[in-house]
Amino acid sequence: MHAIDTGDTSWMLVSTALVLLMTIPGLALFYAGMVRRKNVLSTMIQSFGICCIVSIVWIVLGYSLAFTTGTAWIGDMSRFFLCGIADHIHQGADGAFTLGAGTSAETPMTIPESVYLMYQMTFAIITPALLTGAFAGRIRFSALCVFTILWSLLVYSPIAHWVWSPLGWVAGLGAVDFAGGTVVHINSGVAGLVCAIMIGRRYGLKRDDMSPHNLAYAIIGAALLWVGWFGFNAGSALGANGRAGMAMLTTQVAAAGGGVGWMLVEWWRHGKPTALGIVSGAVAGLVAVTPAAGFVLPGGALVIGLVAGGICFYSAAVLKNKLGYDDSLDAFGVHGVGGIVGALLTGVFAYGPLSATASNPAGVSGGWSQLLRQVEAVGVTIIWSVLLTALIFWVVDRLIGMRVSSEEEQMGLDLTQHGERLN
Amino acid sequence: MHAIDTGDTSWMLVSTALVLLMTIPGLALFYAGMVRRKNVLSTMIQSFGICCIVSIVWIVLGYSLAFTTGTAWIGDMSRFFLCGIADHIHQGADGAFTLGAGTSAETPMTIPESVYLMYQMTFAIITPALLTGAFAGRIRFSALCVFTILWSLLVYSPIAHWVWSPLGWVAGLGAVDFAGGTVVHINSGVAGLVCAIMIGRRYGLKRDDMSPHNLAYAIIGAALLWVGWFGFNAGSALGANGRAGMAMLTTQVAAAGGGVGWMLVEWWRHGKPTALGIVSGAVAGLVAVTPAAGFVLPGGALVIGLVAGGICFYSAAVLKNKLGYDDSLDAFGVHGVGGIVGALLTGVFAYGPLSATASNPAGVSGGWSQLLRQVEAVGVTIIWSVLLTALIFWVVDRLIGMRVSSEEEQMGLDLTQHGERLN
Amino acid sequence: MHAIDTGDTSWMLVSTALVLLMTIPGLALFYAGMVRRKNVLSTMIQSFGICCIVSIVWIVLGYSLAFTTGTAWIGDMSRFFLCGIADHIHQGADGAFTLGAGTSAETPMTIPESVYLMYQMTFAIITPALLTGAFAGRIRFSALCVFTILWSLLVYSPIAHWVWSPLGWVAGLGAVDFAGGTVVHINSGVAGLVCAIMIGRRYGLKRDDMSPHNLAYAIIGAALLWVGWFGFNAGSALGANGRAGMAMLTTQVAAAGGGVGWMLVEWWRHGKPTALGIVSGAVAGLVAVTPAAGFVLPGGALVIGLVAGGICFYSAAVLKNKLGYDDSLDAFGVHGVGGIVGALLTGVFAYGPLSATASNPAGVSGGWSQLLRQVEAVGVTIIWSVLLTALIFWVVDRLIGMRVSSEEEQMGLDLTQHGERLN
Amino acid sequence: MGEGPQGMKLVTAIIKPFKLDDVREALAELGVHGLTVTEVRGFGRQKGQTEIYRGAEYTINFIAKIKIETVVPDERVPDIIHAITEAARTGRIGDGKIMVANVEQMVRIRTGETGEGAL
Amino acid sequence: MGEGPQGMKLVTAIIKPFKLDDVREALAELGVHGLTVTEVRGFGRQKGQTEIYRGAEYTINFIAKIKIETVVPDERVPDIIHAITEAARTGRIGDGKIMVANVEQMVRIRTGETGEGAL
Amino acid sequence: MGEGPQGMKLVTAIIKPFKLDDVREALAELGVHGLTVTEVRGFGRQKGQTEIYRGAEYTINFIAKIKIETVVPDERVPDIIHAITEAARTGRIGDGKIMVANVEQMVRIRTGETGEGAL
Ligand SMILES: Nc1ncnc2c1ncn2[C@@H]1O[C@H](COP(=O)(O)OP(=O)(O)O)[C@@H](O)[C@H]1O
Ligand SMILES: Nc1ncnc2c1ncn2[C@@H]1O[C@H](COP(=O)(O)OP(=O)(O)O)[C@@H](O)[C@H]1O
Ligand SMILES: Nc1ncnc2c1ncn2[C@@H]1O[C@H](COP(=O)(O)OP(=O)(O)O)[C@@H](O)[C@H]1O
Repeated sequence: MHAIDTGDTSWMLVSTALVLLMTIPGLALFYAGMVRRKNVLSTMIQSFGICCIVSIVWIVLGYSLAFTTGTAWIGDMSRFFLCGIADHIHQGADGAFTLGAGTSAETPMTIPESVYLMYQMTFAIITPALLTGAFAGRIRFSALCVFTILWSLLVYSPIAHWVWSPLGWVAGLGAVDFAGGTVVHINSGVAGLVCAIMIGRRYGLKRDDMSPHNLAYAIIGAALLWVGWFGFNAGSALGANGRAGMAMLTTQVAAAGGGVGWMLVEWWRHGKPTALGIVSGAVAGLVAVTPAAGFVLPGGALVIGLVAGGICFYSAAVLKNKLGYDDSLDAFGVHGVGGIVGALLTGVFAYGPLSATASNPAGVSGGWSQLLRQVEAVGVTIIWSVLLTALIFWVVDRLIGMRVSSEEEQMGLDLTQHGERLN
Repeated sequence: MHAIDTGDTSWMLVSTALVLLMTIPGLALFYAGMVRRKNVLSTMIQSFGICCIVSIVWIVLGYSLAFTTGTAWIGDMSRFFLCGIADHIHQGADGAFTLGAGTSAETPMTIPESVYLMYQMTFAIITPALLTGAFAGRIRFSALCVFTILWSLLVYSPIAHWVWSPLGWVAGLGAVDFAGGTVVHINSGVAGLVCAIMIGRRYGLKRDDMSPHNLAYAIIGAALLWVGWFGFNAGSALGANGRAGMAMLTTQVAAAGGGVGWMLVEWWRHGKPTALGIVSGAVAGLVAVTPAAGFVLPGGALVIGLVAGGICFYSAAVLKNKLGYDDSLDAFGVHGVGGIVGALLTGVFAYGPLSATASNPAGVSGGWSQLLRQVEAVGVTIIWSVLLTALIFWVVDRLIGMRVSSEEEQMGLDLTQHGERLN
Repeated sequence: MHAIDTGDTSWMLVSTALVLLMTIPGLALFYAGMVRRKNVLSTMIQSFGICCIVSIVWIVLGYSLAFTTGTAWIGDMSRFFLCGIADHIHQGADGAFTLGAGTSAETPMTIPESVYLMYQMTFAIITPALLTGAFAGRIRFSALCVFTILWSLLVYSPIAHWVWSPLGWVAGLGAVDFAGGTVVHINSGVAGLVCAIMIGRRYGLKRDDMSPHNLAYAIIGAALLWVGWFGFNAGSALGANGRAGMAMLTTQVAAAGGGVGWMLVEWWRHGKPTALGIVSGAVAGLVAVTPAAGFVLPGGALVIGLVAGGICFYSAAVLKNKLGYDDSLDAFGVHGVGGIVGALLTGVFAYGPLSATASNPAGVSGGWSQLLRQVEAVGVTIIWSVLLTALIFWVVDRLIGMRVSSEEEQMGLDLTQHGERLN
Repeated sequence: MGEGPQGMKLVTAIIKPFKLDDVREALAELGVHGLTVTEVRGFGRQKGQTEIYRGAEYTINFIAKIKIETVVPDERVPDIIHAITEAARTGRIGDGKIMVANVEQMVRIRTGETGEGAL
Repeated sequence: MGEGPQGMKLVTAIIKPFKLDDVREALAELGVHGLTVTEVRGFGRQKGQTEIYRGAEYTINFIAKIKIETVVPDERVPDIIHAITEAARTGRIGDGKIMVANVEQMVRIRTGETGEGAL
Repeated sequence: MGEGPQGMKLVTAIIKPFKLDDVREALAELGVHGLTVTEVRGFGRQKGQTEIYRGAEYTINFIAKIKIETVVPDERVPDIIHAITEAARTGRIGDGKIMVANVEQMVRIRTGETGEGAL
């Protein structure tokens, strides 16, 4: 077992903290700022509660399913309840982890396994938390807890294994996903769409004033998402190296591009750029650059950001209204669509030397063939996510009921689900 | 003097920032969210003001008392006003620090002394800030300033020396405290209890509506505490190493366990899990894992979290009401009780190989004898903290008066102590 | 090309995140908390929008102008659109960057160029964002966008080149500026003063109640500025080394000194220390220590903080009223004045061994001659900033109109510039 | 003074907040052109739910309500009472009250019109 | 219209905010079953304290007050005025006012009851 | 009951928020010593601007207004209406309304004074 690198380990510890910051309080604020006053606390505590629940699910089973060697389809149970995690610790020091150790595709790292699994845990946390935007304001809290456990194990962990395990079958297709465009964003976005459709529209939609209660929260939340995304993307380099540097740079540029893109479209279409629009665009840019961050150059990232900002404006502002589903906070409109845009453009803008590794010295370069592979990976993710999410939703709805009663919805989730209120 | 390690130094610089983030704005928000509207600003500025004051106290005297070699009871004055801190700096580069240099128990590090003392400063800041939760809504600001200076020098620094200096007499008892369960949490919690009793109950308690003004702030604050706690606990490994990785992992798991623990008890007892309950439970889990973080495995951490979440529910929600003191924001109920739970369970779950060092190759393992040592350390901390806190409170109360007048209390501290108000 | 150091790179990645955190959400909150309810969102989105815009400006042209070799006056265009930034990347790894490579004054680093340019980008972002405090509540958003682009290219980039490029002519004068006292704070503060005068006073000043809408936001913002400032100052050591450690320590001490300084003056003058005063003082201390952070000892930092806290109280609270300009949120009063205080006191307290380098083994020591050099640098910055800012303001005012109509101002910028409102 | 030919009444209704949109629509259908809404808190037979924060019980004596005020011509009062009653009723305790009081004069600030012309 | 046998009055009290609980209790003891509370700001003889933010002085012209409105039968008015006066008085400037006005009709939305039965 | 020698009226004005300071000053010049201000939302001829959040249009039916209430002696009413009308007028739709109603009794809580002495 080789030694860890303290610099790389330092950066991955920080990246873990940054990705956690994205969910709590980042996403909690981003979402809570967009709901009505009566749902502010419940919206925040959904992200927080998911953070608690998934942490436990992850150490018990989720990590084993996703990242132990196993087969191309799913991990084995060798890290059930993290057994064996401390085997190599000697006087507080740990050796470096190798993903898929012993297989032909093993990926040696320079950080301990404890750090790798903690970092991955934060990804497992944010994915179902993103999803909650789709059914904001009408979900029963108890049902959400059960749904989250099942969804994490049956949807998130398998897809993570397929895409990120060196043995995973989607990875084998040749598609690339730097930091989770498919696993996190498309996955949660598409699952959100399914949930939004199955749970139905909010009571009073199109009639009542459902304007956001406190956009200041949404802006703070978006800002923390942005900052935390450095951990998400530059952290996915798994070390403090040149790829991390480029990933941070492309992340910044795409976020900026997304903000400017949405702003310009809105200015042109509605005569005014809104604050919510600018921050939504930045988030869309961040989503879209996620699969691309370590593989593209800053110029490509700028294009990805601008395009994502523009397209997500349409999906959130136009498409949703046309199709009539109520994806309340645009989990699909921003994360699903933005993720798809990014995954595909990664296949266009990928720059070989950046993505090259010892085992693949040419790296991945943009072009038709890579684009096709990206389409495949996106398709696979969507199919699995749609089917399993629908199934889980159906089961939990039968067992507990996913949606609160109409009167509870009108009184607000804060009061009815938690017995609390903003003063 | 040996060279520093840049990776370790990097992580410790970050950890310092993270622990500062816990106090401002983390704790400031956590506490401010639970008070009434008229006390929001004053509650926040108490944490902020303490941050300013203790920073100065620390460099003038506090650090010297706590971390210079001195005797088993107290440091000497050799770093008064940090004199000599730059002696080893050469062209901007500094050597690595050795705690207790020259003694038989010297602890060599891989970071400069400036970083070590800054990191420790953030601990010295948060401890009196935590205490303010006990007398929220009725303390005079001027008295708080004076109290803080005295308390930091007479309570915090001595206990820190006893427990963390390699020569300290409590350390010599064989008790272990990874990141400050006794020094920070039990200490501030118990001192808070003393203050709550001595200052008396809030005007109108049990009659007026004292429900929290803005729980959204409390949730954000708890989230920032959680993120910052990575610096607190994983930073206490003093480097970016395997122990830091495990400490971050156990911290996360215990926080999650605490949140789930409190939630379940509340669900069962009151029929609804509250947002405030879930975040309080997470904080309780974080408190409890603090002494244990680098010494226990994830499974042990989960138990510590769940137990702390459940017990702190009882201490904050049941015990306090029964005994009738007004520990307004549960400084004792969460930090005191959670700290005691954690310190004792550390003696149960400690895992030898994790805590082993070159000088103690067997490490500390859980069991009856270790549990006894933990009880001793907890007892010593409580006794000193109670006696000295009571003395300091009494003196300052004589000199300045700790409590505002009843009319000032009813008008609110924002207006009467600072001439400001939330609009 | 030599190899990067992972520890240094890790710290610089983090520092970048921390400085971004200063602007969004730190500064956004700090400023938004001080305006009236009707301008909260617009104030926040100004910082956020500037973050988007300057990111793009920086990669297109700004970075080239500031940090490529060029002449003593301005960089060349060799990094236009960051072309060539990935030239040295091999299998995702990058070599270490040398600033001014090939010249006699070249400055070798231990981090990749991508990281250096991202870090510098965050400085380029915060500088125009700070400036917005001067014309809060009456600026047209479209005009602000155009103004920002021009100002970044014509004011920020040139001054950054003069002071920080090893070939820059101001650097050649022998003045030192550790982390941006002149380039960032004096520059934005003075430009803010020019804008405040040219745009005129707010409608209803001295008659209407313009008291801050939500000082809780201002306190949170100040706290995040403080935490983020560790990246700003300790990050300016460009590595995780002894200088970074000392810079973090002096930053903390000066912030604390500033908070206490302002608090004491206010207590003495108005009988009460305000929350806004304490946090403003801390920010003033942070501003003032910026040029000094890596060059002075903690004692000097404490004096710098205390003095800055006191003087900025006078400039914001007394001087502004006397002179009658409406620098609404004291961009000049805190950043301009604080920056000048700090730049001059750097010339007093600089300690040779700290600032020594291989090429300048004696380092810079405080004294009359150094003070004079500091005065020169401050003077040069002020002159350029005043002249060019006035010119840009005038041009944009002609083209678009910098100020909203009186009715728009009375209705508030949220509604009139963005069509949104806080609920 | 008093009730001349153009007598006007102030109708004040205290209702449950989520009924606001229903009531506004019902009144608009009756041709009521203006009304003013205030967020109030009510104390009455309906008791607030007990909220528990960290085990401390707070009986919330005051429940969020909406007050609607509209000035209308004398003769419209019965219709309006009827319309509000229909739209705001849930049949459960706490549905609220309607009060009628006399208004002696009404002025439209913009034009200076008075009486019913000001409505 | 007008004052029939079941005459009712609207008693409105503007008080200091921290006196709300005292006044509510005093009224409850008198058997007043319902009241409606509004957060208002008052301008009167009591001047707001001057607040100083970064040296800028703001005279706060408007001071936070609470408005209590309760409709009661004619004959209860004197008692109620007395009770409010007692409970809300601090003896210092700014204690507030009580106003009485006539209410012509009152309806309970839930049941449609009118007059005193609606109280 | 009714209008005795010391008849008082409650003048209520609904105005645009940014006119509050102007109206307060105008009334102070007339010697009005006290008034009470409430933040309300108005529905009337002036339609709210349509706000668009992420493409979803919300017609804001209710527009922020300020309600000013002041009790004054009978004979001051015309002057006061005039002063408010002047100060609050912008000439554009939505300037608001003034209503006058009768007040039967007024008490100053601090002293127990009644009638005009309580103003
Ligand atoms: N006498 C009263 N005067 C003024 N407001 C009242 C009065 N009684 C009730 N209200 C208001 O009406 C609301 C509903 O009254 P409540 O007694 O709870 O139920 P209900 O309307 O079904 O009788 C109260 O919350 C309060 O705001
Ligand atoms: N003429 C009035 N009309 C309406 N409200 C008034 C009037 N005078 C005073 N008030 C209200 O009563 C409050 C207290 O009045 P103030 O003159 O300050 O003291 P006091 O009640 O002791 O005479 C004011 O803040 C205002 O809300
Ligand atoms: N009949 C009414 N009763 C009570 N308030 C009214 C009435 N009509 C209008 N208002 C109030 O006056 C405000 C302005 O009225 P509006 O019809 O918009 O314009 P204008 O005052 O120019 O006629 C409304 O927003 C509402 O608050």
